[in-house]
Amino acid sequence: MTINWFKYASPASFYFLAGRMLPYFTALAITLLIVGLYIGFFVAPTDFQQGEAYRIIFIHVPAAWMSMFLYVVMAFWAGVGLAFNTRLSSMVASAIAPTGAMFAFLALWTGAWWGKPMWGTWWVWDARLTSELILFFLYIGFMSLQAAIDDPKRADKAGAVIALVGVVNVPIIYFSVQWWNTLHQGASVSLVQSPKMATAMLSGMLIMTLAAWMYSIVIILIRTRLIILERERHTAWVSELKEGVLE
Amino acid sequence: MIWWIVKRDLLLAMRRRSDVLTTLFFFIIVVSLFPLGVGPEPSILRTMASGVVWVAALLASMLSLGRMFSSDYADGTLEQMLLSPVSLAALVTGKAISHWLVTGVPLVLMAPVLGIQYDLAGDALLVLTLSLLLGTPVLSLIGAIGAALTLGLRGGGVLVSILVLPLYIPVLIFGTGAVEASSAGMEFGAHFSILGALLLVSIVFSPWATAASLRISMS
Amino acid sequence: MIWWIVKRDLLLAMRRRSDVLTTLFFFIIVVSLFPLGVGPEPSILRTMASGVVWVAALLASMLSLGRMFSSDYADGTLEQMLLSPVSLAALVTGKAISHWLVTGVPLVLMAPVLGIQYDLAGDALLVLTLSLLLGTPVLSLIGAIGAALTLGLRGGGVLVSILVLPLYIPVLIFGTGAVEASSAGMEFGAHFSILGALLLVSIVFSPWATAASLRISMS
Amino acid sequence: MKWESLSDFFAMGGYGLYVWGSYLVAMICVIGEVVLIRGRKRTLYKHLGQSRRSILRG
Amino acid sequence: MLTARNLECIRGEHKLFSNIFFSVNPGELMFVGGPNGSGKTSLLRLLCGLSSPDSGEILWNGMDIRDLDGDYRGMMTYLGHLGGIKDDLTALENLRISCALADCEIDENQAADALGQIGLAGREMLPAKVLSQGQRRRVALARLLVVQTRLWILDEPLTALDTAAVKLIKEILEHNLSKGGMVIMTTHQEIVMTAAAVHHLTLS
Amino acid sequence: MLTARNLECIRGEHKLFSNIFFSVNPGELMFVGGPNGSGKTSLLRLLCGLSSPDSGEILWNGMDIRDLDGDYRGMMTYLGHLGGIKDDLTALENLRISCALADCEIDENQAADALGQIGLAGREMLPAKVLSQGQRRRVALARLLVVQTRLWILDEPLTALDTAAVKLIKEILEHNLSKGGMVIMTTHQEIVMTAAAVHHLTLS
Ligand code: HEM
Ligand SMILES: Nc1ncnc2c1ncn2[C@@H]1O[C@H](COP(=O)(O)OP(=O)(O)OP(=O)(O)O)[C@@H](O)[C@H]1O
Ligand SMILES: Nc1ncnc2c1ncn2[C@@H]1O[C@H](COP(=O)(O)OP(=O)(O)OP(=O)(O)O)[C@@H](O)[C@H]1O
Ligand SMILES: [Mg+2]
Ligand SMILES: [Mg+2]
Repeated sequence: MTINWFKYASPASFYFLAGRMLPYFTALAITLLIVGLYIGFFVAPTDFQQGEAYRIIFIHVPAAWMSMFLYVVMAFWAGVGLAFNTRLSSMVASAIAPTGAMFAFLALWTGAWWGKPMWGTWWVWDARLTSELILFFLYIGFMSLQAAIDDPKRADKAGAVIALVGVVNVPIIYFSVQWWNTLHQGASVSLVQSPKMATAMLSGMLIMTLAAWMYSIVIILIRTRLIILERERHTAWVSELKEGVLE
Repeated sequence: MIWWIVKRDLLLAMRRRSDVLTTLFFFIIVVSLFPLGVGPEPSILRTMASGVVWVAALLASMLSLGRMFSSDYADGTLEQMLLSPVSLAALVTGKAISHWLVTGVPLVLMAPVLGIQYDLAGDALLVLTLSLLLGTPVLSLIGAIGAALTLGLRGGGVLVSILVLPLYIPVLIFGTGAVEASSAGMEFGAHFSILGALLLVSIVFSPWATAASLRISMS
Repeated sequence: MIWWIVKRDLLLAMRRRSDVLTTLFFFIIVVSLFPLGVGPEPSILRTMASGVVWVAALLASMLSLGRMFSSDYADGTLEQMLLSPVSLAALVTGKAISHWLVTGVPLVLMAPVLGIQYDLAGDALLVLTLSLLLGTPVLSLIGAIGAALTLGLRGGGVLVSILVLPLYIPVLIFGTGAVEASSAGMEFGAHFSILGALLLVSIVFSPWATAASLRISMS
Repeated sequence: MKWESLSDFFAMGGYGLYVWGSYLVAMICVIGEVVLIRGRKRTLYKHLGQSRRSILRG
Repeated sequence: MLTARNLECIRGEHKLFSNIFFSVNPGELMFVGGPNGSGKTSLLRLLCGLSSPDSGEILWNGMDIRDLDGDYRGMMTYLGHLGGIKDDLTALENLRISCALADCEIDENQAADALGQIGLAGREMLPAKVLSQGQRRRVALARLLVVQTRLWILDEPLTALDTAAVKLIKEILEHNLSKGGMVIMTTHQEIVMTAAAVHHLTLS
Repeated sequence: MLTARNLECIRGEHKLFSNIFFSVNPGELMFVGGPNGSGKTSLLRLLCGLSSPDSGEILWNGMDIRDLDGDYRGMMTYLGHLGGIKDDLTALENLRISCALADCEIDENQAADALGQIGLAGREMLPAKVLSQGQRRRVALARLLVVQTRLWILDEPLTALDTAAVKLIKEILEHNLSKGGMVIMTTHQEIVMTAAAVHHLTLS
């Protein structure tokens, strides 16, 4: 069976396709979340170094990973939108940004609340922490720029330029910060790694990561659908939709 | 009338919700830049903290001064303000108040979080925040004079900083002084009294001076 | 053609001689404010020196970004640039060069003097100046992209800082890194190579990205 | 069951504040995002409804 | 009554004009004419107090306008080349705020009425930056429909307007004149208006 | 030859115009008319490539102007509402630089000549900010005297000009037309010009 991908590249078909996919992803996200949390709180053993505090890992690591992954995805779709003038991909990019920023914030927040009991401080200027902070700023920059532009076409393109420039910079930032840090006498504290992670911990973390992923897909699909409606509200198909039920 | 001006400026700020946020993020980013420049040593950072936060607040407040009158000037609204039968000093007070609401208040609210990045203790955080609360309105009021004087001059954005930064220095010194005194376990009430006095003086004199400067710039 | 643009922008800067001076004064004032905020301890100041000078250079360069295109935009010159048969990337390179000449070069020249205020040794001073010489053009080139993207947006001045400051960070880190390595008696050549590489990359990509951004902003 | 009691669960071996502080904020973020999207949807639908009414009127 | 006595205006090394005498009584209209750069705008700015004459005096009912200060400004409306229109505000907000500045607050309905009258019905909620040149001008001119001032000083009010709008403005000015208002205006376009008296002041 | 086929322009929720077809041949003039806000400026900006039509195409000698890019822009001069005049530069510098931007460098004497012809003799060295509205406009228009382009797209070139200047501009345009140039312009003022053919496009 061949699928006509171009069909789904039109906002209208995507709108309906996404609508049909949503329930499955939602169910998946909720299931994974429950399973992940169950493993995290009731199966995974106590860490012999960090005690129960390590349980923050089940949101911290998924959030940190998602924040980085989503930025690349966002830049990719924004770039596709810029290069091929496909409206849908730009809309997806704009839909990703808030969720990515939310995860970046969560990684920062949970990291800080983990750092306080483990390192005795909310924050250190460590390479990983610093580059996560900068990633958060890049998200904020992307969103502020798009928010400041009224014309959606211009907002898409301008956002794409800054997302692409940012994605080039992320590795540069990451390595520069890492190097900057090692030049000093080693930071007074460093990431405490449990020597060998118990399988329950690892699987909990991975399942929570999958849950975060599914959650991102759900939210991004919903947001993309909203953006599609907002932007296409004068087209015939939205008017038809309006006559029926707004589902 | 003051109310109309405040309302209008807030409306303008809200029209771009990002406006308020951006000043705030500027502040956050500047404060976060310093550790990158200076290095991650916590003990050094702690000594710098109040200085960096205060200097960043100064800069954030100063940078937005440009916007205070320039767009009103460019599109002729200011001309109309000068021609308005209402007292110019009142109009100007309105502008200073809205400037503070849009730029100062968010900084005050954000300061504790940034202090944590520099590993400040709870007490010092509180004093830092209070000193900003007393000091930032002074920045807006003094800044208004500078903004009015440099109106329509090319390079005004930088010129204004030369004019106002020297005037900001007392605020900076007493603001950071309070924090340092409290970190050192000393009495910081005197610093606060002086900040309060600066605030009163600027509330009384700045609208008048700003109105005069505006008239000079526009004639 | 690049030459015409550079000439014109320098002429404009010279028409207001204060323009060049003001960026410089801003830089000087920011650098001099810190000792006021942080206190006069020489050893602490020495550790901070390169960080403070570099952050001040970043801010000074960034603050003048607003002027890069906005006046050309407001009076319609930019429209004419877009309509010019000459390649827009060339025009934009001209603008970035003149921005660097007006804001970057004075900072580079001034840096040694300010370093002395912070009690830096001769070697470190030299490295500081060289790092600025390599780094400031990168700031102008990257900044041009931000300036082009935020053209005509309200609150553009602050918006541009949110966009470009995160991108400036590698320059800041390697710039200050070089100075600190040299103070610590270590090899700093690698830092310079990386700054050079950043410069090359931005020379190649920035005009293109800036031109694209201008077309986006103007359409 | 690895927890002795509910209060034991909430204490998290003395790290309750930090663990729950993290999870609570995570929850707020997720709920916040959902609520924001709901709000956006509602305003959009209101807008759409309005424009349909204005078409009917006009 | 607005009276000018022996006005002189020097800009750089050019004497733009000197020995200007005139007076404008209630119901009267004065056209200020002359080629580009002859000093029309400069004269109007003197008359409304935005700058001061190099010699001579400007009297409102016999009193110097500089002494009257706020009282004079409460009596007068000036519209210059620049409209005082904010790009980011909607037409409606622009009008309400510019009226509030002139100390004549109006509510949304009044503002919408005025905009409708001046031909901007349906555009009230658009931000000024997307309006066309002529529409921006209309937003600025809409103020004339709501202010209660007697003396109007208008610098090229008709630029960028289409013929329908020119006609409309003409009617608005004539209405003000018929109520005993005074109008001083410049324009490069020919326009005929009825007034108690029409003065022509030509600078050269 | 400039040809527009089936142009459509949508701004916000308004369709400004659609189904616009025309072509302008060498020596021909086209007036774009219509009330305020009817889309004249928007149309001219499409024609010079500053924005893109929502549908339809614009051809220069049969080729899409977007494909021609720099080649088309080298052939065309656009003057909009904004003059591109820098307040801080003198009239002379302004003219020289705006010409250089259009890739047609001129020296001081040529620039001074052009300014003299357009009625700014003696003001060449004044910074633009002290010039009157009409004088600034003249500085912008002086470019037409020196550029070598064939297609001129002018948005209300006559605003703020006095009658002498209007006549002058008319002659400049007619001279270009007689050489086989093309002119597309908007104006709210009545003006009669001779050309190989005069088209009127009225938007509404
Ligand atoms: C504000 C503070 C923190 C931030 C911004 C932060 C950021 C990050 C980021 C970006 C990652 C993903 C990095 C990668 O996979 O390469 C990560 C992973 C991780 N973080 Fe944090 N972190 C913070 C605090 C902490 C603390 C306090 C701990 C533990 C004591 C911690 C433990 C971990 C662990 C175990 C991983 C997973 C590493 C792996 O398996 O790759 N983090 N964090
Ligand atoms: N500093 C100066 N040096 C020399 N001339 C000056 C200076 N400032 C202004 N001028 C001249 O003063 C005149 C100002 O004219 P003004 O703006 O009043 O003219 P206007 O009659 O309104 O013209 P327009 O019809 O073009 O609007 C101009 O001719 C200008 O060149
Ligand atoms: N975002 C938008 N939403 C709604 N309407 C818009 C938007 N942008 C532009 N418009 C409308 O498009 C039109 C643009 O007109 P344009 O500037 O082309 O007019 P014009 O014919 O040049 O008028 P004028 O004679 O006043 O110069 C205006 O009517 C304006 O209100
Ligand atoms: Mg004039
Ligand atoms: Mg127009």
